[in-house]
Amino acid sequence: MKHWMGFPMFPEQASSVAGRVDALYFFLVAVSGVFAILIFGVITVFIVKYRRRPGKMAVASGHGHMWLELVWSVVPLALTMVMFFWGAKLFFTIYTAPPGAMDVFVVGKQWMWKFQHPEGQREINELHIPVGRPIKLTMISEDVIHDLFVPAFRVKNDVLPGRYTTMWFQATRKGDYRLFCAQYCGTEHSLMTGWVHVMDPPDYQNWLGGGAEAGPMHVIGGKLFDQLGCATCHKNDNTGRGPTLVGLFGSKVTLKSGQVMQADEDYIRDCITKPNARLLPNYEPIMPTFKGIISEEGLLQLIAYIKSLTPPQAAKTGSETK
Amino acid sequence: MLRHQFEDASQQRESAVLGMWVFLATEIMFFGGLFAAYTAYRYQYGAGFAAASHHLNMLLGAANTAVLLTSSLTMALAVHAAQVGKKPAHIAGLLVLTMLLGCAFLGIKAVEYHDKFVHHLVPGASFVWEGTLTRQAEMFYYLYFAMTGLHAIHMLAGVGVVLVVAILAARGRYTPQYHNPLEITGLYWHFVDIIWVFLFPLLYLIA
Amino acid sequence: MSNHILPIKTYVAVFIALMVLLAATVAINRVSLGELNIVAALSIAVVKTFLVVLFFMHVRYSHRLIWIFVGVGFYWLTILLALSMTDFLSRTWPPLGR
Amino acid sequence: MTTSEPTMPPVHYLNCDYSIRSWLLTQDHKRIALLFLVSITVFFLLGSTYAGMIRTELLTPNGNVVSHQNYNKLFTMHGLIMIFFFLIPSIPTVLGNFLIPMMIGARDLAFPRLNLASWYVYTLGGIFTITAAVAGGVDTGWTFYTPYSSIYSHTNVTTMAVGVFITGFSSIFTGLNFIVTIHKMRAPGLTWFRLPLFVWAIYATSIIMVLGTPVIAITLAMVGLERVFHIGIFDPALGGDPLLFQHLFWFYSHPAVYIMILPSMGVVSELIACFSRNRIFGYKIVAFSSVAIAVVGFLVWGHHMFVSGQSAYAGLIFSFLSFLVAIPSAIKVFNWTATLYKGSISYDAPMLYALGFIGLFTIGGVTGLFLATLGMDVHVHDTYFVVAHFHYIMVGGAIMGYMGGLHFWWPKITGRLYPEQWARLAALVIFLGFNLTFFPQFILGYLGMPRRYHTYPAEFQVLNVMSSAGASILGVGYMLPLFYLLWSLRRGPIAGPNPWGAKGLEWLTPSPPPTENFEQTPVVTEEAYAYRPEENASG
Repeated sequence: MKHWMGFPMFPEQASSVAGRVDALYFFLVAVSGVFAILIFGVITVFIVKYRRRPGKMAVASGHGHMWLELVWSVVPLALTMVMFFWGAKLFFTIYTAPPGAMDVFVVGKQWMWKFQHPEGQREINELHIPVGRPIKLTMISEDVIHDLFVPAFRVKNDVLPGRYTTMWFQATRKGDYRLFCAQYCGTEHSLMTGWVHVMDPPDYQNWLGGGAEAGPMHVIGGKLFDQLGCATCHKNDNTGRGPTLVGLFGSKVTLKSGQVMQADEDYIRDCITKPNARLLPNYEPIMPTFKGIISEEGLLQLIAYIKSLTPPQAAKTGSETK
Repeated sequence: MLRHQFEDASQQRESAVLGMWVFLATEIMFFGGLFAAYTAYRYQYGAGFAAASHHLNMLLGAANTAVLLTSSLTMALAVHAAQVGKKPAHIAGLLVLTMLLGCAFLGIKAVEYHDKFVHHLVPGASFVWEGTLTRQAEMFYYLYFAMTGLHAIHMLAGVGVVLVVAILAARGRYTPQYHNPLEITGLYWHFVDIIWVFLFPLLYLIA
Repeated sequence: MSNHILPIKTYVAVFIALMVLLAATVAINRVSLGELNIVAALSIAVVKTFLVVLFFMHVRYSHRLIWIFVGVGFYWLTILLALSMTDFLSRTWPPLGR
Repeated sequence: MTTSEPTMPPVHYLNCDYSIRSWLLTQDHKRIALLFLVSITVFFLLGSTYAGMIRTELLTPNGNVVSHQNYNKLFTMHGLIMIFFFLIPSIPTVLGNFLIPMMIGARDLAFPRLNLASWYVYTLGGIFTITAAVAGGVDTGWTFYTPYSSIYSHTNVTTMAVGVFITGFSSIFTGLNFIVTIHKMRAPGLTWFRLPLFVWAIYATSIIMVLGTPVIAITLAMVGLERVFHIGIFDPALGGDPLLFQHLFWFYSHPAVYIMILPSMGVVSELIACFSRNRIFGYKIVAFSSVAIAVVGFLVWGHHMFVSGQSAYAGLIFSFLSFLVAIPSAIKVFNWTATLYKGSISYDAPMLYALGFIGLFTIGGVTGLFLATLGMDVHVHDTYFVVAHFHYIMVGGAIMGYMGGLHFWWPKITGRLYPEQWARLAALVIFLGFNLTFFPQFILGYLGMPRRYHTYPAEFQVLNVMSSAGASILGVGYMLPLFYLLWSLRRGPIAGPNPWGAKGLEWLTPSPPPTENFEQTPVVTEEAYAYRPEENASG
């Protein structure tokens, strides 16, 4: 935390966007400051200079002045447009994860954060990540709306029940940084906090090495897939009663209704929890819903498994999860 | 009849009419919340909405539309009768007719509600849906009951107000010079009619 | 905002038009036009609304101020619908910035 | 200011009838204004008590004064009461009710019975709210976000929602009444561009009340249904979308901010004009900007949802529109400043409040730009930065305007002057206390302290202690007027019809005014703020 005259003023800059957010902040502070000082200054001068004195009447006309009013409408408008474009551009960056980002899966519940790494490690209220690598969080809530917020990274996003939201960041400095729940979520909202531990990549590899006896996420997901009997219909060679899931992730799917959808995490989640809303041509609506049967973490594992099912010829492009 | 705050009768009449129109703008937004919900879910759950809509009785819906439009005519004629100075019994008669048509509408609505209740199409624990897309169908029925229910509450209020106005009309209160309560009641009645004109295609006619 | 009196035959004519439009709504619904069904149904509803508002509610003969408030009501409804739909419509669009 | 010793009129609206019945069944807009004044003051004191407890708790990071649940109830009740039962009704129902008919030369509002009904409806909603508070309070935050409010909270959400729902109709009735009154009841010669700017501001506010409030009403009704019957449209478990709730909620609740601030802007226009003896610079632009704020204010609600999971495309649109609403506000500030130019400025207490308003509103306004800027908002959203921003608008803006207006028209309302020196002192104490309370919260927010936190990391303590210290000063500042205004009711010097030498029809009639306001309906022949008629003749 940076201090000024003993007061903390700024959180640490520990992500690739932190400096850019701060730069925008300084710009906004500067513009605001100039305007505020200008107005306060002018008011002070006026109220002193034109204070009421006996025998002295005011002389100005109060009917307005076209030019003046035009100037002080157009100048602020122009400045706000600069703010808009600058802010929007930065928002694109903060909003869109770069390709090849490392996945971490997040489940929020009252009142804790559960993190899952593709390699299988799970942690609660602590998140270990390597420095210098883009990390993409895929997040969902088990109950109410939460919000994952890391001030040092200048990023936050709501975590919704029923639908995935994502956010990404790239830590630039080793260290331990606070993470908060920023969306009010009930009694112990203020205890739904934790730490992000940013580590050197080798340390991170070591950390990954210790633990995860159940294996990587997609392996756990594969076991779940077998346990739930998914494989009886979804066969790898497309001979089952349900469509094959090999190569599904990331492809475009044409539904019975003619709608074309991108098979992303949300799509797969919806197919599992409300299968009848995503009917395919040539397949009967026979899949039961698994809503309430699989936990949010289990769903993420299944998705990791389905993501790992790449057709042989596409294997060279590989997925980051391996 | 002129209240102390007004200068003359025309100021009073214009204020009453403007006041009613402002109130109707409020009413539009009151229903607007539900229309917004409907639009959002119709977009997302088109298939489920279509399937659920088929279980509504389109003939009853159309009949109800006809009943309401007719009641609007009788209401407009009642206002007209007051404007041209018809006998109190004439005005009151048209208002009673309007009221009876309103009751007919509510009666048909009650039959429909009863039918949905019997077929377990009321959202909640007892909702039973034969077929896929249960959640979407339930959402449709939630909106169906919320929108038509809110509309029915407005109809009930309207019937009550028309009854009062009819009694006053029968006592000869309304003249070509003064019939503000009758006029603004008419505006309200037509407005409730218009809401139904939109509810009918939105709920009953999803292809 | 004059107290304009319409002849009874205007009311009857409007009523007949409304009934014809109702029949048209039901008839068009029998034909499958895909997306156009809803467009047609709502267009007819809008026409009906115009008839009721202009004649039954006397707005055609009312002061400009009444016109404004009628417009304001429907305009605000449009704001609510249109701007909230910007979210629902564009959620599935590809991510920004790429 | 007046040459001969002023005297009280023998019969006025206060002493014409002393019975309880004459108050509870009154249709006099001035008496109804006083009924509202008493009611909202009660709620203000209640809301302030909650605020005091919040700031006490936040003195230490560990949350050792009240439990988690109780803290959550404190900030929820503080927000709900202050917003729905104090800020939204404050200026419209008290000063608006009292002044609008007098400013336009009318004997009363267009619908006096509806006006009285508005107070009863408000009181009924208030009873529900107090019931909810006594029964244990509500812990959802004033925003009622689903699915927390509709499913998970175990507090009195339904009772509270009913209270807010009912009170909404009070707003609608009042707004409707003002719109019709301003359109139809103006005195002869009083054209739109001769109206005081306060009337314009109240008109714009009424538009928002009439068109926004029904949406929150129906939305809260649906939350109540979802909570009671477990059927609904916001719960994802039922196939609903919690973001739909947020859209509907903010469709009203963002414009609601303008319900709070626009009337204050109107008051400030009156004060600046009177105490600098000048016509408001660019009168027409200031008048239109009120209406512009009311209209454009309805197009920007999505900026509360930039990180909510709302589509980024919608975020872009809402961000752009949000910047547009900043322009009319900025223009108002510039025009007020320019009004001072070559004026004849006196430093009476209402003027001090008005100047304080401009300063604090400016800071609140420019920090609003931070929140409208997409990339910036991601970091400061839901932090104390937001808390500081909206308190600068709602307390620094709305309440400063309300206090200024209350002092300015106090002589008109009661017929007596308040003690000027005490009033200046109070204005100064409030200004200083306010800044000490809320300025540190901007820094806290940028540091990343989330709002609605009962416990917080120790490194945030210094700034929190400063803020709490400021709150105690602010509390003293608000207590002072309560005492000296009550004192002035019996002991204050007799004011006379126009103690400020102000322009405007309300100053032509005795203080306190007679029940019918004017003996004869006034005829208006000049523009508003004709402090120097010789110039207006040439202008």
